[in-house]
Amino acid sequence: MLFYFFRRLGRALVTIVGISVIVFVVARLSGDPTLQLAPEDATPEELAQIRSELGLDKPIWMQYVVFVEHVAQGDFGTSIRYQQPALSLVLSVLPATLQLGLSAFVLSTIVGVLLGVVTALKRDTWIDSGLRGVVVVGQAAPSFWLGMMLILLFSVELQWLPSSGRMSLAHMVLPTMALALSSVAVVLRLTRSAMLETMSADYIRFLRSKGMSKSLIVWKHALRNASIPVIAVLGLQLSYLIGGAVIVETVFNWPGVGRLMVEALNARDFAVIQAGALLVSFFTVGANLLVDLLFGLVDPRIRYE
Amino acid sequence: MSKADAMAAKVLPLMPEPTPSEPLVEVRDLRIQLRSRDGARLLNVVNGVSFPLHRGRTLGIVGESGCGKSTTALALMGLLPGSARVAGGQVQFAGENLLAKSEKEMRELRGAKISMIFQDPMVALDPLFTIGDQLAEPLERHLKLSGAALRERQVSLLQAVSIPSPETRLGQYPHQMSGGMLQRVVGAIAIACNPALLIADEPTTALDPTAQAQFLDLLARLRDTYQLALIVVTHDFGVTARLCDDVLVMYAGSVVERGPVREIFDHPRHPYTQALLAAIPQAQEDRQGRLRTIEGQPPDLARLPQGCAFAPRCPNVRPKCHELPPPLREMGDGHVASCWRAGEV
Amino acid sequence: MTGEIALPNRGAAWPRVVKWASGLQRLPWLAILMIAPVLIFGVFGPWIWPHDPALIDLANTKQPPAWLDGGDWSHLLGTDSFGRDLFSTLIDGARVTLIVAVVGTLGSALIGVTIGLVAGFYGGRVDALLMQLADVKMSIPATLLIILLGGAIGAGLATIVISIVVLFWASFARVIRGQTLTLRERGYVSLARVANCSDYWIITRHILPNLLGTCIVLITIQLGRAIVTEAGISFLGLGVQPPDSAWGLMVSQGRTFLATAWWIPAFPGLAITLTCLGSNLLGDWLRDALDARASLL
Amino acid sequence: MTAPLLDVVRLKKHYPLPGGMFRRGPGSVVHAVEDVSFQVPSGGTLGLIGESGCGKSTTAKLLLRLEDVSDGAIRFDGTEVQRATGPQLRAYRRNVQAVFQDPYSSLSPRRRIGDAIAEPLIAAGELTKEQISERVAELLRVVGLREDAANLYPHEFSGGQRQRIAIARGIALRPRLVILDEPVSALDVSIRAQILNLLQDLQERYGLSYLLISHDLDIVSHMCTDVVVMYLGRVVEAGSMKAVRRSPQHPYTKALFSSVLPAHPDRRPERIKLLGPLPSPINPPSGCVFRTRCPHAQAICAEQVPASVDTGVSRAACHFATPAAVS
Repeated sequence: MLFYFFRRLGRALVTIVGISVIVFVVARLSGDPTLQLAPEDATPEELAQIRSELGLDKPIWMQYVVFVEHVAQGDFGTSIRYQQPALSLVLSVLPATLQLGLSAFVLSTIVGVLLGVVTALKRDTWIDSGLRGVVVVGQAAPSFWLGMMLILLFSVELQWLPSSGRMSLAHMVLPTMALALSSVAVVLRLTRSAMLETMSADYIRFLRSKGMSKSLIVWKHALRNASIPVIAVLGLQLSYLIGGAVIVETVFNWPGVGRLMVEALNARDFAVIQAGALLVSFFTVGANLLVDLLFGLVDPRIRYE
Repeated sequence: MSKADAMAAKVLPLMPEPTPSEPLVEVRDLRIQLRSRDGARLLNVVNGVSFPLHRGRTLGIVGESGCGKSTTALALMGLLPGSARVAGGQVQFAGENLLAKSEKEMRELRGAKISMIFQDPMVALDPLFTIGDQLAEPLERHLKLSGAALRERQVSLLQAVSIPSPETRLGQYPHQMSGGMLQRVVGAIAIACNPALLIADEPTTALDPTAQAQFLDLLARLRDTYQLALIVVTHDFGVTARLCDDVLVMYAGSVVERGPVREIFDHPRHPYTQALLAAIPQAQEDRQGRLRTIEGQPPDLARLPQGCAFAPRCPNVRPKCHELPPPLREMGDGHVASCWRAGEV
Repeated sequence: MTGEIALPNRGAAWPRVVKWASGLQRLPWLAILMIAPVLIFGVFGPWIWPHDPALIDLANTKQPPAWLDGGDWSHLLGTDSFGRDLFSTLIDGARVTLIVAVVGTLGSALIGVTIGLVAGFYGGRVDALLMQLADVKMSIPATLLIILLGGAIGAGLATIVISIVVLFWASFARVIRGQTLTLRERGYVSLARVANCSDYWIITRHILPNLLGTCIVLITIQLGRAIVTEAGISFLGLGVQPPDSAWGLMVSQGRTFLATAWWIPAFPGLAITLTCLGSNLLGDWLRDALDARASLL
Repeated sequence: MTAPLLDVVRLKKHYPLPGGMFRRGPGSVVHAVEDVSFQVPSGGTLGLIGESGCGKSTTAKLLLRLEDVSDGAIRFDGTEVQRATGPQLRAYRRNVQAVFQDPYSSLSPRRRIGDAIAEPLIAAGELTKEQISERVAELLRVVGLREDAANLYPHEFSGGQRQRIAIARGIALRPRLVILDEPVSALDVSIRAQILNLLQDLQERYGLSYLLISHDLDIVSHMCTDVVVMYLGRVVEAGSMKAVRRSPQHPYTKALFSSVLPAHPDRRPERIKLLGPLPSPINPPSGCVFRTRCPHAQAICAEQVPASVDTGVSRAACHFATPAAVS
């Protein structure tokens, strides 16, 4: 287990390095930041001055090393727009995004797994086809449009729930729903097919030949086995939901990383974009590592690897 | 009697000797239909199987893939797949017809009075639970054991199937054990509640030769110790020679021949049985000729001929064979065969 | 030598027409019905639209759909804030949507399948490197990657296509790699090696034909996802710019009117949903159909 | 005595254990094949027997050059081929073909039977199209199928028929050696005999040599002139089939043959029981690898690797095998 964990940790570190390279390279693709910083009437000498201050006159790999050094010290650059360290800007809104993303994650996992089991057990009945029908529509709809339609129904027409801001628990309901629905669909479909597969496994037949009750077979044995492929995609789902949160935030005026980044994008405030992308990605990698540990807890074959 | 036997006999008290005249199991004219994959047709996968079985005796059901031998076994357990249904017949077990029982009643019997062992031990156990967990399940459910009594029984069961250091093994997972060892664990689970009938479906096909021989020895020992009625489903006549008292040969869903094992080996009456026996390369003899073969292909249940199902491949076929399916006829000494020419040989 | 063995019966000869008709009945009509509009609109838009989509009519802004009070049948789905016919702009927007989805998906399929095939077939370090790259990609949330790319190369059609390729290649690569790994272990691949066949021969004759079904299913499903992704990119303002039109952009622009003229964002979103739904259903149907065939093989 | 067709000398295959940058220390290798030597006589059939995990299938892969050899030599007709590449490897593979266990995996589901059989002929590039299709038709006839089978797809055939097709393909190039890896294990009893007979017919007709890998002692006894018994990656006994079966010398061989199922209920043999579980090929026991399960193991067995001794019956790697009296 320890061996397995360290191997996963190693992989996660490599992934983090990979992310930093990609973010660095893409940010450099965006062109010369000197022009943005310099006054419009700057002379070539002044430009060169700024450039060497920023380290842009060094070879690209040196720039990367400098970039990593800074990031390691918590220096993600300064926002041109707010004249503040990008890190503190992102950190101030990160909890809001994580709150939205994680609550959608928990909701979609629980609902998806439960409905997946139900549809598998009631295979080919109207419950099965009905639930899958609803969910398949949910999967196809873009989350931001879904969010708008929820606002239209619950805020504009019925006036049950608030449509924007982050003041109370009620504010969370609509954005969480808009975000979670497509993920519910993925988890449901996966759980359903995994359940169907495990229910036809030989060990299930052997359990039946031992006279075990159906509920014990389903909830103790089948579900636990079916959870393995589901756990395998949870990391991906989390990454997807955190990313999705960024868009849904815009619809609900949710004060999170997404809104910050869209504003930064419009203002071409690269330090903020870079910091946001890096921090959220690091968080995803960390969450994936936790999922890997969960794997080890469920599956003894991994524990004893 | 080995040490393991003595140990097992201590924990599992012997059932009272059954009255020898009454068979424990009596299957009468069992018929099973299977919906074809496109759902359009019903195939007769088991076509009138009958046999009696006493406690302490072993019946071998022999045939090639698709002959209906495994389906027959599953029907006895009440574990037919959803696409199959019993179309007729009776399965009398200790005086009751199992086919008339509800799923709930069957659940009380399964694992307690009737148990089953499946082909591949590597996939018969849930990979996520320890051997101990899976061995405890039937004990908790049927015998309501717990605590120290449960533990003691678990250990003695593993000893009964000759698994060394049982205490350690109880805490291990299936992937930590070899196939032969796992099949013995499966055997321990099957006999956990002291059943009267044990059905083994190709129990050694997935095992290596030495593990296979060991497991067959074990089955024979368990049968003798607990006076089990044992049904062994197999494609291999060697298994029946090693283990069985009676043999039932199936072809295309029907019984072609049934009788005491020596009768079947020494005087096979049905040409299919004869050919199967002759097609086995015999390690014991020194023979460098060609093997006898059965020409043609295995039968297609959806396109069975009108008469004898074996007629298209039979070396001594007669016109009559193509017209009417032959009935099972008594050949003496409990030996029956379904061949129009069985009396001639 | 043994005698000749009879060959299998190839099944009763059904009259061709009956077979054709029963095959037709089993097609996924619902899915086809959902996808057909985007294809027809995208290709034949200018011949179909009832009004010029760019025609501004400030006298008739925010006119509701025909079946509501104040609606009128000349504007089936109503008009937008500039009085443009919503149905016509929807038809116009289908073109961009279609181009982007098809080019983006095919591009990512080409790259992803190649990478997956190479990684799965050759294994070893190449495989480890490529799969690590896929891992890195999967760890960066999609929206952030889009924003990064959009920030780097600016808004526009190219951004959408590049984003879709960057986002989608890894899912192709993973699935294809997994299948290639299994196919590589098949007996016929080993036998082909023993028969002195080249890698090129083995890949083209043994691996690719067996991957074709998976590729078709994946492309169909990803096509729907590409349309939703396009909508997201346009929604962030990184897609096509007005006066060009795309469905995602229409939803984004209509957001302001959610309370006053809900149909402006609702219908483009519905179009996106239906198209994506159609491609999902078609993909599922194809998978089942190919699975059924595979189980026969 | 004529030179053997295939001469395998101290063949080794070690697999490193999988692991990333946190690989456990050196020495973590699976000893899949260790010092395996044997010869396939020209025109004869050598049986390679042993239980799962004994390395017999890995040996087949090494001989077919599907896996790289870690050490040792493979000599085919006097030429070393264990590292051959390019034209040398092509020439070797022209003479050595294979038939595998699973007839469902041996044929690509999307290629016609004719194409599958023609594949080795096309790759050899010696025949014209017409010649190839003629040869395919002839091969189909030879294995007992109709010529028009060439236009059908694999799913239209049963397992036994597919194995016939696999055999036709295996002999398409008129190889001198065919490696048969469990060729009938997946087949029903009645079909098994058909295929075994076909293999024997073809051997006589074309003067083929076979290397037959099987766990089924009945089949090996029936088919083979010579036998090699493997255990945990090593050869424990090798000799002529008849002699080894009549009086096996190595305790493992004895146990193996005593586990053969009886051919008649009155002939239930005296069984020799093995102790304990099969050891791991990662940390094989010191000295004799069989000692942990051997009923006769002594102190010396843990200390020294037993040399292969000529017992007069066979060559057995056991400290207690009695050498043949020098005549």
